[in-house]
Amino acid sequence: MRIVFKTSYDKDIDLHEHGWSRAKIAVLAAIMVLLPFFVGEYYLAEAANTLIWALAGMGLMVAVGHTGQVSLGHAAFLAIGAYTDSALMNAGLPFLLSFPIAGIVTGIFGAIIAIPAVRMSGIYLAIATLAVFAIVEELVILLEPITGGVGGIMAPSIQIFGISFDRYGALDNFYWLILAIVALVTWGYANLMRSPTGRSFLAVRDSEVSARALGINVTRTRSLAFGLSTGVTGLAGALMGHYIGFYNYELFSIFISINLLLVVTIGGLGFIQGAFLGALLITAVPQVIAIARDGLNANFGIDLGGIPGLDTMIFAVILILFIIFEPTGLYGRWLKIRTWFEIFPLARRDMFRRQKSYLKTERMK
Amino acid sequence: MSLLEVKDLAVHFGGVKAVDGVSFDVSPGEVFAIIGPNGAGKSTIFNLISRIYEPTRGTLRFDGKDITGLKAHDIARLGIARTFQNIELFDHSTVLDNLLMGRHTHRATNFIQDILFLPKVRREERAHRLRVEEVIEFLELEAYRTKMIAGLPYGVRKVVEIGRALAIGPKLILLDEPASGLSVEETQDVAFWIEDMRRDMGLTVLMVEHDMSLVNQVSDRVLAVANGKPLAMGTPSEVQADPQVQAAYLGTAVEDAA
Amino acid sequence: MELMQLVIGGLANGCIYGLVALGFVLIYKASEGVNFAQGDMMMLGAFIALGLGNADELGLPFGIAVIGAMAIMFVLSWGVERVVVRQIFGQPQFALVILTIAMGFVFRFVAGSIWGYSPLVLETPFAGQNLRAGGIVVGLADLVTIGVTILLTLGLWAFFAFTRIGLAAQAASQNQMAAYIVGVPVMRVNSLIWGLSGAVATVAGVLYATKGAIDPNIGLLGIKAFAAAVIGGLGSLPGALLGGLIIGVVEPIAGRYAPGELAKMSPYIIMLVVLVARPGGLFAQIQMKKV
Amino acid sequence: QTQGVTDDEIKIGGAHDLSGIFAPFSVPAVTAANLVFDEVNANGGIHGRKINYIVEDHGYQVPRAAQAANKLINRDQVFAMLLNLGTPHNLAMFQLMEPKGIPNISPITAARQMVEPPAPWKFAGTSSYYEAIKATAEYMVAEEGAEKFCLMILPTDFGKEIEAAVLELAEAGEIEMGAEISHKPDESDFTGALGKVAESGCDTVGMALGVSQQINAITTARKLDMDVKFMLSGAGFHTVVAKGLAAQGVMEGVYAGAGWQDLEARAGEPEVAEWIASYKEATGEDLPSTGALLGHGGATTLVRALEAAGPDLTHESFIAAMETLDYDDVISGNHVDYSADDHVGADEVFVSRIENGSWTLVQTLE
Amino acid sequence: MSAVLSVRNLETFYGAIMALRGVSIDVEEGEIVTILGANGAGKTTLMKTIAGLMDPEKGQITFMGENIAGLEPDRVVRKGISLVPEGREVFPYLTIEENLRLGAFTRRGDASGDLDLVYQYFPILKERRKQAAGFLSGGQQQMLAIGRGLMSDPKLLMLDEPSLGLSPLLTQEIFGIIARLNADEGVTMLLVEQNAHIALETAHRGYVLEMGRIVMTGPCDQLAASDDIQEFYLGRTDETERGQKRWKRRKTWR
Ligand SMILES: Nc1ncnc2c1ncn2[C@@H]1O[C@H](COP(=O)(O)OP(=O)(O)OP(=O)(O)O)[C@@H](O)[C@H]1O
Ligand SMILES: Nc1ncnc2c1ncn2[C@@H]1O[C@H](COP(=O)(O)OP(=O)(O)OP(=O)(O)O)[C@@H](O)[C@H]1O
Ligand SMILES: [Mg+2]
Ligand SMILES: [Mg+2]
Repeated sequence: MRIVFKTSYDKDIDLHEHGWSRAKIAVLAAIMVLLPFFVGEYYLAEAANTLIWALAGMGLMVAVGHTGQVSLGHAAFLAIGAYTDSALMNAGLPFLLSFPIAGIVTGIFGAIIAIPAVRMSGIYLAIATLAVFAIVEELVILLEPITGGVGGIMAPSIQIFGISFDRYGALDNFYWLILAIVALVTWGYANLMRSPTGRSFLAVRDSEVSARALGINVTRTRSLAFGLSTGVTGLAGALMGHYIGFYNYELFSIFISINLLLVVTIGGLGFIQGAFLGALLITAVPQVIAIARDGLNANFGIDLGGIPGLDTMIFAVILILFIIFEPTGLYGRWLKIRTWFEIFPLARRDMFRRQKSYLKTERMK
Repeated sequence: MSLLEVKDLAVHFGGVKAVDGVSFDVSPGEVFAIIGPNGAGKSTIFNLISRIYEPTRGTLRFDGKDITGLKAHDIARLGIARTFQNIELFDHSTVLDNLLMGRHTHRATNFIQDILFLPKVRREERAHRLRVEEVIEFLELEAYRTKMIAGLPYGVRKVVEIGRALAIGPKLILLDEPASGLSVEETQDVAFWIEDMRRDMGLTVLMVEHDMSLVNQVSDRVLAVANGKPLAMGTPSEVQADPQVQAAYLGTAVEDAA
Repeated sequence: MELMQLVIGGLANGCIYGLVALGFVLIYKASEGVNFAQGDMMMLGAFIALGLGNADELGLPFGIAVIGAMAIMFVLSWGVERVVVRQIFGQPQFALVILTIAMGFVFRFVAGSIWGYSPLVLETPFAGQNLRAGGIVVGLADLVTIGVTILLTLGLWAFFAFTRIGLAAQAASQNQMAAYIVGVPVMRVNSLIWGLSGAVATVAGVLYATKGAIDPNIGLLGIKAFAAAVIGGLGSLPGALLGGLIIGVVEPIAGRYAPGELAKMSPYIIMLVVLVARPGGLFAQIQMKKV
Repeated sequence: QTQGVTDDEIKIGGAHDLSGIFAPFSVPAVTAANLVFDEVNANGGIHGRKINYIVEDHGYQVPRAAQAANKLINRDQVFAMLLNLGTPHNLAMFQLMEPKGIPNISPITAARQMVEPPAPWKFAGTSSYYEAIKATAEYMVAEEGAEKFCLMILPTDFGKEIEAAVLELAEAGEIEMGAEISHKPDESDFTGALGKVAESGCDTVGMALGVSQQINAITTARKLDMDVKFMLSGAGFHTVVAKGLAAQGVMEGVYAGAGWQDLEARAGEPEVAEWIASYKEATGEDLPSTGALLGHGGATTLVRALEAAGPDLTHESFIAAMETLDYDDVISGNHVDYSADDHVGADEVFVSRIENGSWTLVQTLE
Repeated sequence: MSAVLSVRNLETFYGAIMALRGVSIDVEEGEIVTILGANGAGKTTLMKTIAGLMDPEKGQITFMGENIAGLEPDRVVRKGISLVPEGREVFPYLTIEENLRLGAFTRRGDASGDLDLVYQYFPILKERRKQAAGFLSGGQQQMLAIGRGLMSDPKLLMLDEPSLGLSPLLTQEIFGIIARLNADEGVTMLLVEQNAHIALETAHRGYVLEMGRIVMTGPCDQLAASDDIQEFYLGRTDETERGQKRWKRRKTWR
């Protein structure tokens, strides 16, 4: 059992409560940085992919997890980020400029959309964003000179100061680039959540009336949150474009929006860590299933490859079992496991048994 | 000069005249109580002052300024804080965070500074914490500092809500039934807190309350309303002596309760 | 005249959206949850009807096949609630969203495994039968669709407005705990509503199948139907139908008169406009919280 | 040693849509391909090597296709890819295939990018939609007196290919262009679009919609008594289109152009009958669908090329062997021949028309 | 007399938090029993556990000789227990009349007589019967919750802070109704109330619950006479100035 003595307010304000958790992050970061030296191309590319999804997940998390704005349209913002970045690079801008600009453009677009949408909540907002998605999809097809229309475009190769960061030419560098971006965004996100802005997001999520009574401008806060959310998603979109290399509007389908929603909810709504765990789940589990299926075939001669859709079905069943087992998400489960170990000898076996719980209408905020 | 001036305030919801021509003034440093039967329009008056409802007619002036045209989120900045009858806390945050959210009007950093967590943000955070700790100490909430609201008993939540309003650092605080659901002992604490707010913090208090012993104990003046209309105004004892008030509101309990 | 033709076709199509939307509303009204597998339940219902009715399958008469499919889907959906959905009772609504998205995959797999992934045509007695009146052609299937939709909407509306269980279901959606303490068996009511929505989905699926072929992915229609339900005001049955009809009618009219891509965008533009103007949908129930 | 080749095994990969909207193509294709491989493996494999076909499902999502390619190429180290579905999906996967020269055999997309710009490792099974439609449209001009074309298409690769073909004819002055209408995959009412068609006075509609949408649209046109002909691509050259509402006869006179022939008319041929029987045994389906034809064709090509490449199997020897292939595919009813400067297997285009609820071949164009 | 409700060694948890630590109480036929306790003592938890809204970890709950621990809440209602919950849990989008009719959900016969009775108790509810309950004032919602509880014609009525937010006049009326129902119709009651004065006046017997444990029990007049009760629940009238209350007296049962 660990007891933390807090001797100054800084202890609460700091990102890490104690040296131990700081050390854990440092070890994790070191492993991530050194990864290219240990694993082959397959795993490295998957790691890069997972990081991109985590980035997009963090984007959506700001909206869904922290301000309670459900979006079914985040694929549209991925698209805007990707196309803006590519267009700017094709226009001659270096990645170091085009990338942040892509994020800002997407963010501003999102923030503007959020203003008329401010009075919507929950499902209504989700459908409004779905409509935005459908419209953006058409626009992408229409803006053929920039987007390549239906045919699609090739993502330009990334060069920074003459060094190649190309996904297919220099995977190591590309991976490190993504890692650095993700680390930076994570740090900024964590900062946000320990500052007044982050608190105002939570306030708007839990009770709009109270937030107003405390002087929080709900419209502005929600619009800011949505703008930040879409901005980060736009960054992820730009990276996804570079990662895939060639894409058209079909890359950014409604399924991507749904997958992102899975990332944040399965990961754990309202936790930054949740975005990472969720991304890991959505990218790694299907691969694990596929590898396990190959293994069955190779070792036992059980060939399941011939059953169409089985992989997807198994993935769906895992999701179902998971959500039944832990409706609060992966991170919630992790917290419980951690608590159990922290208070180890004192833990009761059924300490985390769910007490019956009941829902009330959420139509009134 | 009065701090809050309410003139001929009215609001109608469809056929229901929830508030119908109420006027009163609250002087600085005063504890002013509104009493009245259930559904008399007391909470609605609060909602009008905090600009959640649009008045059908009438004006509201605070500190000499007309606030009738302001938005709900502008009210806190002027120095008006409130609590809610049904408790409206941020359920998925800790007590500490709830109180810190009360400091929103005092924030001096923008979101970019927040994201970068510049030293200024840290300085500001420390200052907010200091203020909030004072509130925590005042309301004796130390034991609950890092507890989630969702798991707290009713009485504690009521107190946290008062704390959140105090964290705003207001001039005027509106308390909607601060003692409902509290035991006698806890009600006593509330009485002391109101006294201290007025005496030590220089606050003006506008309160809706059904517990007449608390009203008697702390308030300078009382307004009784019924059916959205004013019934009587004066010192607690004057108002309680009013036969209309007795009939509509107090019943025969006046003697036992006091 | 042409406009009339467009409107009638649109109404029939909108009725199908409306029917799927009814399923969403049913479950929403009983639990405020959104069943993202509703479209897939429609698909499954259509396939079961096909399995019972088509000549090269069981070959039962059409009416019996449809009723049988409704019954099977009722039991199936009811069972799904009992076995799966119930496990997350009282958990945040998001859990249901994820759960039903995943269930959709399973339903598609089941249908694909049984009936294959290639499109199949459901044999119906109305196929190719058209009625003509004053230059307007109306498919018999369209008429049946409109009629059935009106009947079902009325029936379900009456169920919620006048029956004890209907009222109890609404109560349960607004406050599960309070519903329990007045003695509403909330979970059992939920199962029943799920069963009903399975049966309604079957009707929608059968009527949808009259328009073309079905394959395990037709459930995608559910997304648009869901949007229709939402712009109608998710808690309202007539609203769902109206939402469906709006989308249904806008589509062909925009397809006819709006230029190019605008035609494709128009249902979504209408959705946005409706939601901006009425953030709780057309038949919004009270939104503001009384404090 | 070339990747994916051991003494007793050849690993082949494929990224398909086994659970998404294009499952109607991928699923039968994979089934048919596996039937071919099962038979080959049962007979001892090719030069002693068994074929291990590793099948991935991308559900028509590009990111999952990229993941599948990463797994197949970098982890499983497959020798070649077979029957990959989807244009953007294929193009995304090309990025990994190109540096390693992984052969891409008979992808299920008839986009021209599958062989253009030319590369040694790119092989297409049949002619592109573009060529098929162009030939079909020319046929319709010549034989059916088609003068004015309208288009009803999805904004996908096959929609665009059809558009390009028809537009090219229009530019050449052979036909006139009417309304061009773009649709969404979830549309289910075409009255409005058909109104546009009627207004612009087209006599022929080139159509590239989902299978069920096509049935729906054509039925609606018949209901409205519109006198127009419909021309579909290979994606619409599907048994269900002919059979579906056969009883009502509404589908009569619908044309389709594709790089293979419909099976039904040839079901009597012994080899075809045998295949249909074995397919039925495996799947329970009476008539293999379009996807099955493509899958069977692609797998056969692969097997033949592997045989021709000899025991010393490398990418070079394989590609060289591919370029020598020249045979009649009895099942698809087409002639397959590759060469160094022709990486399209079957170059013919078969124009078929629905008659009495069956596709009937009306012309074969080279 | 026989115990209608008897609770033995009840333990209830919220996840890791133990809210009830072995509570045993008895409620006899025809009696009004009140439970006093400070904030967070576990009164609401006890009520909810009896009603089946929460699962006890250990212990028995016997109602009319039947064990009802762990039963689904709707079954408990059918057995004749009705709960008026803390904090006015009404159905906000349903009309007042619908709310009340739902109160009689488990009853077979005609409940319109009781509906009239509730309207007679709370005329304002009748006036507003076609309005959505969500817009009622706090006190009006409380009336509605109580009215709904009465509609089920229970054998045992559990009231969790019924006077919450009610005007003094209505508080008296409510307790008048409680006493009358008990006397005339023999309804057994379990009552949690912060207004200890009126609770002790109305009830026959009382328990004191602290930190999830029963620390004191007895007939109400005896309880009312106890120093601790006077100090903590009745509020001695002589100590109203803060100066005199800088220190707190410790409860002797701790
Ligand atoms: N938003 C609203 N829509 C409709 N009616 C409303 C609304 N807000 C308040 N009312 C009505 O106005 C009247 C006054 O309500 P209010 O909440 O102000 O009463 P109150 O005096 O605070 O009563 P209580 O002591 O019970 O809290 C009530 O009859 C209520 O139904
Ligand atoms: N949802 C919850 N999660 C965790 N702990 C809870 C939860 N609800 C209540 N508790 C804890 O259980 C204990 C008992 O709470 P309960 O609500 O039963 O008290 P009470 O006696 O009814 O108090 P009050 O007088 O405020 O209504 C409290 O200490 C509280 O902190
Ligand atoms: Mg009030
Ligand atoms: Mg309580």
